Amino acid sequence: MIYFVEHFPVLVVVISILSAITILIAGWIHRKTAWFISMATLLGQFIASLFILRHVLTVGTIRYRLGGWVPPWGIEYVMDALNAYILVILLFLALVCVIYSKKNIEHELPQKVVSFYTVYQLLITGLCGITVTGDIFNMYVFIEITSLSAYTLIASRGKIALKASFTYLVLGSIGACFFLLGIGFLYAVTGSLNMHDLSILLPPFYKNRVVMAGFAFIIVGLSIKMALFPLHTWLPDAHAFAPAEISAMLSGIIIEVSSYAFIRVAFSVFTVHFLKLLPIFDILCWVAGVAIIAGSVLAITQVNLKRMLAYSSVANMGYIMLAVGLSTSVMEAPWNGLTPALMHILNHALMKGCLFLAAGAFIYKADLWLIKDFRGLGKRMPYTSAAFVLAAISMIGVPPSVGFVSKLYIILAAIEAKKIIFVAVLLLSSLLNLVYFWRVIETMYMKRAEGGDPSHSTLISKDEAPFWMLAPILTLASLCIVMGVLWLAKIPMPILDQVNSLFGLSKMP
Amino acid sequence: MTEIVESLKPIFALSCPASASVLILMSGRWPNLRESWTLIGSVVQFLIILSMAPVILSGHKIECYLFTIFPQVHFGFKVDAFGLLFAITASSLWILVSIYSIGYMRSLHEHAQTRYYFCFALAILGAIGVALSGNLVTMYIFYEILTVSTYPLVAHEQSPEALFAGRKYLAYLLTSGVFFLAAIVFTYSMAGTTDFNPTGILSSASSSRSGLIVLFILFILGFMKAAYIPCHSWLPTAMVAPTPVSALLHAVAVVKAGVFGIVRTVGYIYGIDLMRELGLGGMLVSFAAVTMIVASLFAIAQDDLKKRLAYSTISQLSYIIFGVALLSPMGITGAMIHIPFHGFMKITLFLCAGAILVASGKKNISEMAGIGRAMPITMFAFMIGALGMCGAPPIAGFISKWYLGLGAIQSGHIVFLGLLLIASLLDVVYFYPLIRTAFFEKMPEGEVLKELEAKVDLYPGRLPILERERPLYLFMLIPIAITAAFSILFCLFPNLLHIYDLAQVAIRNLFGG
Amino acid sequence: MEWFVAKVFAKYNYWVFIILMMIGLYGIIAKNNLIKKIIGLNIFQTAIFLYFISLGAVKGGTAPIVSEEMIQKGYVYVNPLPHVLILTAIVVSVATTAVALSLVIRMHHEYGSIEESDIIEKSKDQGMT
Amino acid sequence: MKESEKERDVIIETVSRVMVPFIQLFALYVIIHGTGGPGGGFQGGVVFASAFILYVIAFDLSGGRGRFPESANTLLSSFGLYIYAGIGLLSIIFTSGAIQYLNYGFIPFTSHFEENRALGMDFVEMGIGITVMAIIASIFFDLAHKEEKDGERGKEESR
Repeated sequence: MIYFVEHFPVLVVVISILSAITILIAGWIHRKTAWFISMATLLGQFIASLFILRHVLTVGTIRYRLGGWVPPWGIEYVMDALNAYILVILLFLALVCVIYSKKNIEHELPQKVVSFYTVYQLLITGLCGITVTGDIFNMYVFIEITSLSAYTLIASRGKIALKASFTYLVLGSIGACFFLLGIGFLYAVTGSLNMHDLSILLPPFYKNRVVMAGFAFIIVGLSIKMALFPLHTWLPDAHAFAPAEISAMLSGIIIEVSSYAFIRVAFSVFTVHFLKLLPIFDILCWVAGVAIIAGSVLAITQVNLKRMLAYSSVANMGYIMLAVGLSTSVMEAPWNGLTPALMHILNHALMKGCLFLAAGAFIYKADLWLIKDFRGLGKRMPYTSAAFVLAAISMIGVPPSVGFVSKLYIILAAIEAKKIIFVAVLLLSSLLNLVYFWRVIETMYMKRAEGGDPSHSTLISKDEAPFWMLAPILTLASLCIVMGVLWLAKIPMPILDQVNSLFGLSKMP
Repeated sequence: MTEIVESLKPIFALSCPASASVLILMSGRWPNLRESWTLIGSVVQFLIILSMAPVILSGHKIECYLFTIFPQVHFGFKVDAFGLLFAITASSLWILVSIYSIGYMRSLHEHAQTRYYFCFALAILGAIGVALSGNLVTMYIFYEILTVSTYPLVAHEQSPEALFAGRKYLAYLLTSGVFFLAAIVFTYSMAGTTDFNPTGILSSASSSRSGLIVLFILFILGFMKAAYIPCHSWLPTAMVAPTPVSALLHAVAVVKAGVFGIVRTVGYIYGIDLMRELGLGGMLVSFAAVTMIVASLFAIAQDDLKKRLAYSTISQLSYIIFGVALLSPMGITGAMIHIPFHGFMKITLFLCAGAILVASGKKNISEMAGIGRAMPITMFAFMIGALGMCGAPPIAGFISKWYLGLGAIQSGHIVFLGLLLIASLLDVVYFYPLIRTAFFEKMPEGEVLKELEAKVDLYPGRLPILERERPLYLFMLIPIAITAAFSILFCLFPNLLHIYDLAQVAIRNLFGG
Repeated sequence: MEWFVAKVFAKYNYWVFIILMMIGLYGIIAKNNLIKKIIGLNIFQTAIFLYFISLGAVKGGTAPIVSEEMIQKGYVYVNPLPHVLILTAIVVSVATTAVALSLVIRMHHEYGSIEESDIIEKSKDQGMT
Repeated sequence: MKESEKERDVIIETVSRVMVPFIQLFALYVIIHGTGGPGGGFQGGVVFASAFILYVIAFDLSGGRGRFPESANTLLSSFGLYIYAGIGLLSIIFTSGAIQYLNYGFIPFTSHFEENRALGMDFVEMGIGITVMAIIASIFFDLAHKEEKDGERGKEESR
């Protein structure tokens, strides 16, 4: 007897792809149906993901054998605490973005509403697929589905976005090919593609050069996908010129799901023992440290808000990877193992999602792209600006916001790992964050309108974004604070503890 | 015997400004309602905080823990005598400044008043939170709330100058916040806890001597809000803020939060014994002495009244650091009671400066000739405050300086007493010219204050008295009178508002006797 | 010499795959023409496919259609799994190429050129960067 | 060039006309045999689509487009996916309660478990074949048509 919930991992993928084609057909009949179908699907998926999470926490890991084939031969979907957690985050942000896009897409891509939602659902299919699968080749396929949908979505605005999309396509394909090559090396050694099976077969070959090369290829491939610093060059343009909700998804989910893929491969296929064999994670820490500083510095130099946020994403991937890099050497609860990394994945999704959606609202209402044009925006769009400020001070790390919590945890982890230099890096980066975010806040609220004095600014009439855009922005902004308090109170911690014990990253009692 | 009393009062006290801020934001369209929320919030908060005093005075502590952040680190509040002392100071002055703000903001027709009151309430939330928090992490959270919420107040005017001041303010204080965070994290990794404990939580066993000294420097850098000398320049720049902001935040809440933090670090993180052992007291005391004297010298050179007061604040804050760094019971008593006493005196001075600005539009001391006759009550209060700063009896400043002097003797270094006296002398040097200009110089012939231009004929042969002219000034005069009165009363009855007793309880905890 | 034969010639499939891969990478990096970049990308992908296929090869192996009779006769057959994987990978590659080509067509429509340098030059006029 | 385009090449046309049905038949063969031997939905679909492409190249672009319009294309690709995903959903419905996941054998096409399973696979292969055929043709048409008519659709990719 199995629980019906155990069908959900495959259902979230199937429903999404079905809704994609349903949107295509229904969109012919009436354009407006596209949004309803998309939202209803995502709502269903989100609820399903919550059920999965509950099931995983209470009953245990779900192993779903597609077609009834036994694992080493058949494809297997595995849901444990790690991917159930990621799935919830991803579907939540996807839902928020789709609510937001009701008005925004009508405005930004009036001719392409139906195809937008179709491809959007394909994107969700790919993302869900990456998270649920327990087969490494299957993961490659889903990564490519995600990327292909992302390329088209980024390109949808035309003009300069086409170039951005093309760059992403070329680099993304190279990354995917590296990943595939890495899989090929592992397959050549073990003859298996199932992650669980690989983790059993690999240990005797840990010193094998082919395995090491395979791991290196996988790291580099996924680093391109998640825009780790020296490989980030596709990211700023892609983020800047995509429609707002796609920027939010790219920054908040797509690159983070790639980092999930990395964590999954590093800890589920290879294990902690392999990672401790080589100084891989030490190198990763250094690369991440450079990413944090370089991303922040580059963000300071930007004049375009969305590009600035994009560089900030580069820095934040640095945070996540730094936390991953520290994970094997930190055992002391509660900042042991992957806790800070997974925490920051959620936190970054919330903060960056809010920031990009707010930036999109500025573009929607006033076609404002450049930071210097934001004068008086605090009066003009008070709620959106307030949300932006909340998320921005979160990024800076003002307590008790989410950004503060993840920064605190990463710092404590770095101290325990005796890598004091990264404490300095993190603290410096919060100052750099301050520099580039405060510039925006100051322009929005404090700078006078040109030639006017502050009393003139009362003349700026309120011109707020429509409800369907405002609601998601405010939800995310308030979650930036609420989640911060919840983290401090350690309410979601059981999930992460389970992840850590799964990978042997917590102290044995 | 100390006994822990569980009580939700700290939460209630904090929820007053929190809910006031929300209500203010919601009632931005009705100014009267908005400002009454501020008043109600401040009064209720003051009463709640005052009601905690008897428990503390009987030697108990009030605790209230909400949840655990890390092992041994809780988000929660632990009220002890010293914290309560600061809380009483800040909350009592909030009431007065709220009343004053109404008069000030309305007479100047300032813009964005809702934002002003909102951020003001949030800043008070931060200050009271700092005072009541039971460990470093909780304190840090409120400390940062205080920093960020004050920014809109400093940059309130939104002129390029104000924006620059705001930027400088944030750059200094958030940088220091980063140092503070680093210090907290290292403390936690050394001591395994961040709770304040009268015997200190660090010991020479926790780390090497140099490690502890570096950590102490991190802490000091973290409390840049205390505006000690090389890192002081944000405070005079921040004087572009509206006067009530300068009064409450930059004479009481913000800067005192920094000093409060230093006292906490010295007394409750390192502990007196460890401080002595490491020789950090001597280092800190000389540091404070330099600030005391150099800041006074700077003050002499200022013509802008508020800036002069700002430098005076810098100097006076170092009295507190000085007193603590003496590591003697009397010195620390002096330091602790100087927090409320200086708060009341300095706020009187700032409020007077604001009143002068509102009434006559004058900012610079050189323009204030004869203003004492035009605004007698205001300038009388100002004189009380200034005399108090110099340490003349019967004003509060005398008492704290008395104890500081005793502390200097108790610590066995007479040279410190000399430094204290020199600094007091300098206080006289920079306050005297002001009083002379205000009272004994005549207003230049033919100059009529702008506000009274129309009415000058009503009082033939007499100098116009500005204070009579507009009812709104009453909102400003009453707080000024109250703070001035308190400045005197504190000298006569140091135990008013339980201040002296609380300091005594705190000393007994610290020195275990 | 024997060493050379054993290490280099005997593993010629790997050499071919590496050389092809490098040719593809060179095309992607060095070519200015976007279509040539796509061709480079395709060569790059094909090199990896070739590697996978050569993994499954068995000397003298037949097609992997298994029947009792043939096993009894001692036939060996190639490993079919890499083929299946590569079939999927080819699908992905086709889709990628299709998207890339359509992007290039749109860019040609927009900028009137498929030379990367021209496009960058023209997109600078649009500002925003 | 234009001359030769307009001029019809008899040999090519005739050969294509003869070849197209055979190619299509072969495609069907490949699709149906996907379960038990080499081949399958994707390969068959591509072969099927290549028949269209041959036809279009041999005769005329617009003529080919007319016989296989975009609406039909979309409908067919969706239809294929519906079959593909529908079989999966059916098996989930029928397996609920059993110990196995997503096994086609539980769908009651016939009374035999193994037959059900084979039939399920065949249906899936057919679904894939239809979708792939439609999508490949669509990609071809879209890329070929872009210059003339900048259609806004035609980039949804599916595997």
